[in-house]
Amino acid sequence: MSQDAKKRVTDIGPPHYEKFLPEMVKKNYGKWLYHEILKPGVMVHVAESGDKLFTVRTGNPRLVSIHTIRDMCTLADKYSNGNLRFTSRNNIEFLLTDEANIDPLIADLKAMGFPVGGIGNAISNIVHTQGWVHCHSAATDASGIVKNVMDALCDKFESMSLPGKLRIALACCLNMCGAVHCSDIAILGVHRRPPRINHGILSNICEIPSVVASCPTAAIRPTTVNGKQSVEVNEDQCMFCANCFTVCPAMTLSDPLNDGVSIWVGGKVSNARHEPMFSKLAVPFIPNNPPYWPEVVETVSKLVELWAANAHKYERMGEWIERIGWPRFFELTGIEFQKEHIDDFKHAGLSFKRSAHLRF
Amino acid sequence: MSQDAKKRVTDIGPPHYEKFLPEMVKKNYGKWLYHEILKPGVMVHVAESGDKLFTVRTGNPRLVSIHTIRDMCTLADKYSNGNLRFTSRNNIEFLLTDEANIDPLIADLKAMGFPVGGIGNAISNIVHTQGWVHCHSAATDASGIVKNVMDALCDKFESMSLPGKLRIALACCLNMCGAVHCSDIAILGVHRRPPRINHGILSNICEIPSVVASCPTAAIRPTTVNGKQSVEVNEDQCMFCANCFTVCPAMTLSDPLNDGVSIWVGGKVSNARHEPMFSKLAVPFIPNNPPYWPEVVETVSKLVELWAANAHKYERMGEWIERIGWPRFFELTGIEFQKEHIDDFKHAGLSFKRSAHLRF
Amino acid sequence: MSNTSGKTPKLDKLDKGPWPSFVKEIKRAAEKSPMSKDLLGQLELSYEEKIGHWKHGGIVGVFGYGGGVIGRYSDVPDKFPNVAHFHTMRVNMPSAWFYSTEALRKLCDIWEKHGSGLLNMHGSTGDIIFLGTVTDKLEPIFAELTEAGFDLGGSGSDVRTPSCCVGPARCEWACYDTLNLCYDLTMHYQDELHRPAFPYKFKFKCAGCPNDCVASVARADMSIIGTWKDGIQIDNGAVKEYADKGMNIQKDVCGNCPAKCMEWDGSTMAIDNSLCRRCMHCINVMPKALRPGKERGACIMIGSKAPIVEGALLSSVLVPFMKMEPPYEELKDLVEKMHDIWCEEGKNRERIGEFIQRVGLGNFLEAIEVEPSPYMVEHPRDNPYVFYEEYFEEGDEDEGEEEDE
Amino acid sequence: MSNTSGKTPKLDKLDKGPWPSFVKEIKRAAEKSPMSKDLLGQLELSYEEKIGHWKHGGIVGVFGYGGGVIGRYSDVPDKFPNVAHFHTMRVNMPSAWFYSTEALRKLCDIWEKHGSGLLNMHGSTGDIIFLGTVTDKLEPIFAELTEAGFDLGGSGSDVRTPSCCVGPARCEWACYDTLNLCYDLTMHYQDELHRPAFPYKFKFKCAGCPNDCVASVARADMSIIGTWKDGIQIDNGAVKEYADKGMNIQKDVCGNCPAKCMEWDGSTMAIDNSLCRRCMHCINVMPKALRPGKERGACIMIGSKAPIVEGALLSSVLVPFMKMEPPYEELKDLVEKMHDIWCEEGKNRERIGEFIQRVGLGNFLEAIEVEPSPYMVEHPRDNPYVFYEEYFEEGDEDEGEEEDE
Ligand code: SRM
Ligand code: SRM
Ligand code: SRM
Ligand code: SRM
Ligand code: SF4
Ligand code: SF4
Ligand code: SF4
Ligand code: SF4
Ligand code: SF4
Ligand code: SF4
Ligand code: SF4
Ligand code: SF4
Repeated sequence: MSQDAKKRVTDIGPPHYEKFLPEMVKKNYGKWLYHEILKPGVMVHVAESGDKLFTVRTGNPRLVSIHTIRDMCTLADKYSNGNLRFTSRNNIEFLLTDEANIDPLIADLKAMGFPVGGIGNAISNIVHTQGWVHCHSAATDASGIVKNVMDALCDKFESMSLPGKLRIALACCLNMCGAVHCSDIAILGVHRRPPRINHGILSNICEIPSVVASCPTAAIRPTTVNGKQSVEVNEDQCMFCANCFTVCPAMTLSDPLNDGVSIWVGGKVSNARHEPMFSKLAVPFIPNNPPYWPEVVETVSKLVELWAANAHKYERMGEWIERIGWPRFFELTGIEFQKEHIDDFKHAGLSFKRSAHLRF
Repeated sequence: MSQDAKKRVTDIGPPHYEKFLPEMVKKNYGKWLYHEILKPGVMVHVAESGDKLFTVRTGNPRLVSIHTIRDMCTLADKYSNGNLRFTSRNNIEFLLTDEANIDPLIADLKAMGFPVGGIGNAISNIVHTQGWVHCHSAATDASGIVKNVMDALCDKFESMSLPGKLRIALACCLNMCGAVHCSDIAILGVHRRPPRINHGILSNICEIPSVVASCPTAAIRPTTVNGKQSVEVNEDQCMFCANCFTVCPAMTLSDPLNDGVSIWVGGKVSNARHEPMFSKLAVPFIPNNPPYWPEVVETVSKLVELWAANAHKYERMGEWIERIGWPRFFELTGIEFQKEHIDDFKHAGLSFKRSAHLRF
Repeated sequence: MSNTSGKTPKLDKLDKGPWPSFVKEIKRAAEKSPMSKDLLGQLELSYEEKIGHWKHGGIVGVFGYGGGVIGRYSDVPDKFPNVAHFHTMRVNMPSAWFYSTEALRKLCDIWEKHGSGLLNMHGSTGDIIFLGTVTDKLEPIFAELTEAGFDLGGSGSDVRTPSCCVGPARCEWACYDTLNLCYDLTMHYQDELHRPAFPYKFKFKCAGCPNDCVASVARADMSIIGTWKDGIQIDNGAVKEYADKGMNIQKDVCGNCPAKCMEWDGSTMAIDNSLCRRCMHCINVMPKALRPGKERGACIMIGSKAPIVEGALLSSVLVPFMKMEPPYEELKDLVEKMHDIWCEEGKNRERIGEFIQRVGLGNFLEAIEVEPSPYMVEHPRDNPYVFYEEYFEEGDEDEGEEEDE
Repeated sequence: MSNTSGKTPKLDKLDKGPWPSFVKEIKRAAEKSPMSKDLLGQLELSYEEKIGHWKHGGIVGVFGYGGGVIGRYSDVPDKFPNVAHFHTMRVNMPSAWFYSTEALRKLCDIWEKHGSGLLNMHGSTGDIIFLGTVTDKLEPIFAELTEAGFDLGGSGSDVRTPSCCVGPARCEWACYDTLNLCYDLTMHYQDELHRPAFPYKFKFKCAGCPNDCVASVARADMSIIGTWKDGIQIDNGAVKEYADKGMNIQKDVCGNCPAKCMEWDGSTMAIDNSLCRRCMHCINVMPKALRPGKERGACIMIGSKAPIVEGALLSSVLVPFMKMEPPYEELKDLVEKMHDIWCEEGKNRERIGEFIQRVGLGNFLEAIEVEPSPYMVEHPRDNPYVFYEEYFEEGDEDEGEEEDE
């Protein structure tokens, strides 16, 4: 045992990245001159040395089996000197030194059912989260919606017909494990029913004071139910943040009748042209409708199409809406503007229209 | 007595404005075509009928004696058919039908010591308040500072050499009876010493619970001093809003050693080009230095000059600063950026620089 | 060290200079008014000591009115007995501050007889401020004022004196009759103006166009700002004239358009009115060539105020476009509903803008029966904390109908 | 109605379509892994019932580490016993997600042996997510991982796995070495990463330029964004080439410049670099002609996070420009001071961005000994509620020296 303990190494951190850099990258590290997009999913980076590195990008469901990873390795061994990388949006990139390998690689990928694209003015992969596959908090499934939406938008991944980049993200609950709060289009799982309380076990498994303190709107009060200490929720004050559930498993928000998603638009992260922006509420609620979630797919597709048809070149979703104004956005999309769209949280007043700049 | 009571009329409201409209105004009411500025302080409005109405605008200290008002009436009788009006910034306007009267009127006004100007790209009158002349809350005098600043800037009232309009306002305390929160340059009287409490009388003249409740930062607590009920203030939590004083005269904020003014910039009200903007803190504190307040005059003059020298045509102070950025503003003005400039009130986080849009 | 000698060396220094001097004015009044003389003395004391010398507040007024007078007492009445009382009266000015010399002289006479002979033309809310009188004189002044056709303005928790820009009286851009609306509202709310019964003050300001020459967006609980719905009227001949006279139309006009919706090809100006923000800039710069459209009315905005104590607010859009014609019933109905809910549920000293933020704009709209509109917001919410108001319960009819809980 | 038959009619529908299918992946893994088979079954149940079937949390981990494993248990273990335990392990990825096929295959082998054979490439924070194993396997997996040169990433209230964009490895715009900094920080904070001791999580993300290809400004407690201080490098010949090839330089480049600081006269491009906001747009559009300047480094921003529970935050500028060279001491000193004060005074579950807003940025700066700078704000305060910290008292030396009270 003491021998075992001695062998046990910790805190070694990840492997040093240099081990995994392609030779051409090592040689031209920090000395790239410019790049050009050659066709959908394919670009070349030219170094000061004149070296050319070709990138082929393919879609990836993110939730993958080791078998598929091994398949990708086989392709990398065949075409890209045993190197590949993943992108910050979970696409896979093959880094080729030989231009002649591009088309055969693409052919192999397509044969395996993997689309090539996502570069330039395209829709890239949807940043998303666990959903019903792994998380206890999920108000919807992540992978399922992503699959349906990407099926519908795949041609826009495989081409470069859009005015600019379009980034979609999905999070399965308000914790927003991803980029939902700053995406061109965001799909957000939401609960709509106040926590149902398991009075029988609450006081055994949760500390009542911390449950009470967890609620940002002070909707939770201590109470006694059937002689047991528990809590009660003032339902009018509940905004479904699920913070109480995070603190106490006896406060369940998940509910098949009332869970679903909301749709958000106009966020961005890059500093290009416009400063980063938060996403804003477009559709307050769409019920969960697996396996196809047709209403979600339809809404997202429509938003993409309207933007594609109306935005100026380079204009991200949020920049486009800022130019035409929200009244026109709601008119064009046919989405009904409702009470839910009006902010009533901490900084609500700053989101009111505080000028007579009106577009009729 | 009952006869007296019968005669007593109430709720008659102000006189109907039509009684006071010049004949030419009545005739062309709502039928003006365009206007032109003829020279500093003089403009003409042309009606559909072809009628021309000439306006001559003169400065006004706002705090005036009936004798001066009567003098103005004499001029109005002489030159403008017995009509005159005041503007929303307390200037006086003579409405002339005869162009030939313009210069004689101006000559008379100047002889009386009244400058003509304030129209077009000029500095207009300073919107201001009571100060030590009448208000119990004042942290500074209003009329005195205004007089000094306008003395220094009078040439910019009497000419049209500026990039755009420049609106200055002054308020003698944080109640801001005026346009201080939305002015190109604002001078604001501030207290800097926490309320000094008259424990001897407090409980006689104030309700302790409402005093405690009046404080937005909860700095006030009930206490007993020398056997009398009173309150105490946690000085670290005081932000000098004087709301406690408004509620309770025994909480004095005025203090000769610590009162003075702060200077604010970049606000506007009109919707022209840029939406309305709040004024932002430029100089956190300048002590009261009557009768000349030289540091205030110097600061304001410098701000005006920098703006005049650097702004594009039509660019208001706030638009100019938005273009060059606040770092450059502080660099150009030589004002030291301090802790006080950083917001720490309710929406503070939204005033942080939340992008990498940097101007070096 | 304190000054009761009649000497005012500090203030004397402000007697000269190019800008007309308030000291000169006080001195002029002081020639006849002992009150103004003592005001000068007390002010000199303030200049010496760097502190004001007025006691806190004091409630005085005319019979039957709750507002219109601000009580003021010296804290050094022994030194300056003539300003022991120094109350102001707020006299409701006529719309857009037009006067005949006759009326002005009448006011001066009243004030010479009963007051300090000093006034503010005008106060920040717009009133004529009669600066300094004693309690006993309030009723006589009021009697003579009403005799002369004038009445008091507001103070305290009431409708405050409404004000308006010069509008159609002398401005080519007025999109509605600001003077008429201002007068109409003032008359309609006489009771509310004179007898404070609200949680706090309520101000109306009427601006004829988005230039907002009465600063309504910053200083009125209800800001009524003229605007138009159709396109800007363009006289291309006149545009050309401006160009010929040397105006750089591309840079000065189009280049400053916040909507970037103007095209100038050197001879014709085209505006995409669906993008135009009605900001007025192009019209301001070329008044002969461009004019607001023909379908005119006003945008109704609510809630602005100074910072005490939750921070300053700007007004925000409530109704993006309303026709503005007498008797202004739509507007008055709206105001009534707003006042009702605010009086019922507003806290003491809570302005309506603060009230709306506390209860939520959505809830407020429901109470006043106005439909939510995207015009009301700069953008929809960016946080996910939606108070969904309904949910299904097990066994609901087909689980297809939502229950209001 | 519930499905334990092995039939998955709903999920089967997502087996096809142009986008690669996660269902196909689960099925592929299920061929060998009973765990993946039960995952499929339980997921089908969720699709039927429209609700997840995982119990709340569960603390499991490897010996000596406080993070890196997320415990997960089925709430229907009777139906799907193979996912009764279904923990994930977060494996720290290499900088910028570069792999050799050898390393990847090694990871697959480990995961085939001990886990479900399913993974996320990658998690939202950047880790390799090993999706689904049982408590007993954690130690063996960890042993084999370290053997292969890998280690766990963060979870819980610790430093989370830092991530970076592809940067100098394959991007011409990298203003510093993102891969190196990311690796360096990860190694430097191994202890903080593996042993949660903070009030809450702390994330680093490193982007090589303001395009921010790792979304650092939105998702990192410390966002390190490359930028430059001097002027943009212009190759006017290349600009001309773009123009000749049909690019509308005026409209597409200058017209979209947020600073309006570019002039193009048809043959030469001039940029007023004192106004340029380093937004990247012009460089993005003309990569052959324009390049970031030569004086390169990074802007250090702090505080972004998702909304729970005070609303989402974007990072804001702390240090507008810092040279970024190993060993990054200036940066590490800064981080240490930040962590010290946050650990001392932060509340439980309070991210550093929330902490700063609670105590005030000014006070926070004092604590970490950084001078206030206008670069830190979009604009100075617009409310008058200044906490002036000092005042004079009577009798102070000449009344000229301020007292700290
Ligand atoms: C590979 C990747 C970095 C990585 O380390 O993995 C990357 C690589 C490049 N980015 Fe990026 N970006 C990558 C994620 C991002 C992100 C982050 C995200 O999407 O979550 C952003 C911020 C998105 C946002 O604002 O919401 C991002 C905003 C940009 C922009 C700014 C676009 C804009 O107009 O707002 C550019 C410039 C451009 O495309 O002209 C850019 C440009 C580029 C260039 C051209 C840089 C270069 O010279 O090599 C690279 C190829 C562009 C392309 O994909 O079209 N990259 N890029 C990421 C690919 C993700 C993917 O698979 O799609
Ligand atoms: C007389 C007055 C209205 C009244 O009922 O009393 C008035 C009258 C005119 N204003 Fe005004 N404005 C008047 C106060 C204002 C205010 C309110 C204030 O200053 O408190 C504003 C908003 C200021 C702000 O944004 O902070 C105001 C913003 C404008 C603007 C927009 C200027 C801008 O670029 O932001 C214009 C357009 C212009 O000047 O080109 C304008 C234009 C005009 C025109 C040209 C309108 C017209 O066609 O007759 C008038 C003469 C302009 C001038 O003075 O240069 N008026 N104008 C006010 C004169 C005040 C004074 O004595 O100086
Ligand atoms: C006389 C006048 C200043 C002037 O010299 O012109 C004035 C004077 C006072 N104002 Fe005011 N306000 C005056 C216009 C304003 C304005 C401007 C406006 O109406 O356009 C504002 C900003 C807009 C607004 O309403 O928010 C204003 C915002 C305040 C406030 C802050 C209210 C708030 O909600 O933030 C207070 C404090 C309070 O109400 O407790 C206040 C309180 C006061 C008091 C009553 C002092 C007090 O603490 O009780 C002042 C009496 C001074 C005196 O001794 O005469 N005064 N006050 C203005 C009224 C004259 C008139 O009727 O024409
Ligand atoms: C696995 C992952 C989602 C994914 O599918 O990729 C994830 C999964 C969870 N996140 Fe997350 N977060 C993940 C990246 C994020 C990100 C994105 C990022 O790091 O760039 C965010 C937004 C950025 C941020 O940090 O704010 C994020 C914001 C949250 C929050 C909200 C934190 C906040 O301060 O607002 C919570 C709630 C909490 O901490 O209590 C949370 C909590 C959780 C928990 C632990 C659920 C919980 O309530 O305790 C989830 C476990 C799911 C599971 O069963 O495996 N997760 N989480 C991501 C980590 C994978 C990885 O290590 O690579
Ligand atoms: S977004 Fe919510 S449900 Fe989805 S993985 Fe994160 S914590 Fe879990
Ligand atoms: S979900 Fe959020 S708002 Fe609702 S009770 Fe729980 S903690 Fe409170
Ligand atoms: S700003 Fe303050 S001190 Fe000045 S008049 Fe108004 S309430 Fe009085
Ligand atoms: S001045 Fe304002 S912050 Fe200070 S004690 Fe009084 S009410 Fe509180
Ligand atoms: S607000 Fe408009 S209508 Fe009224 S005076 Fe000013 S410019 Fe004319
Ligand atoms: S009114 Fe303003 S937004 Fe409309 S066209 Fe003119 S300048 Fe542009
Ligand atoms: S952030 Fe900048 S340096 Fe990094 S990959 Fe994106 S464009 Fe290149
Ligand atoms: S980087 Fe951005 S701000 Fe700077 S010149 Fe280019 S487009 Fe303009």
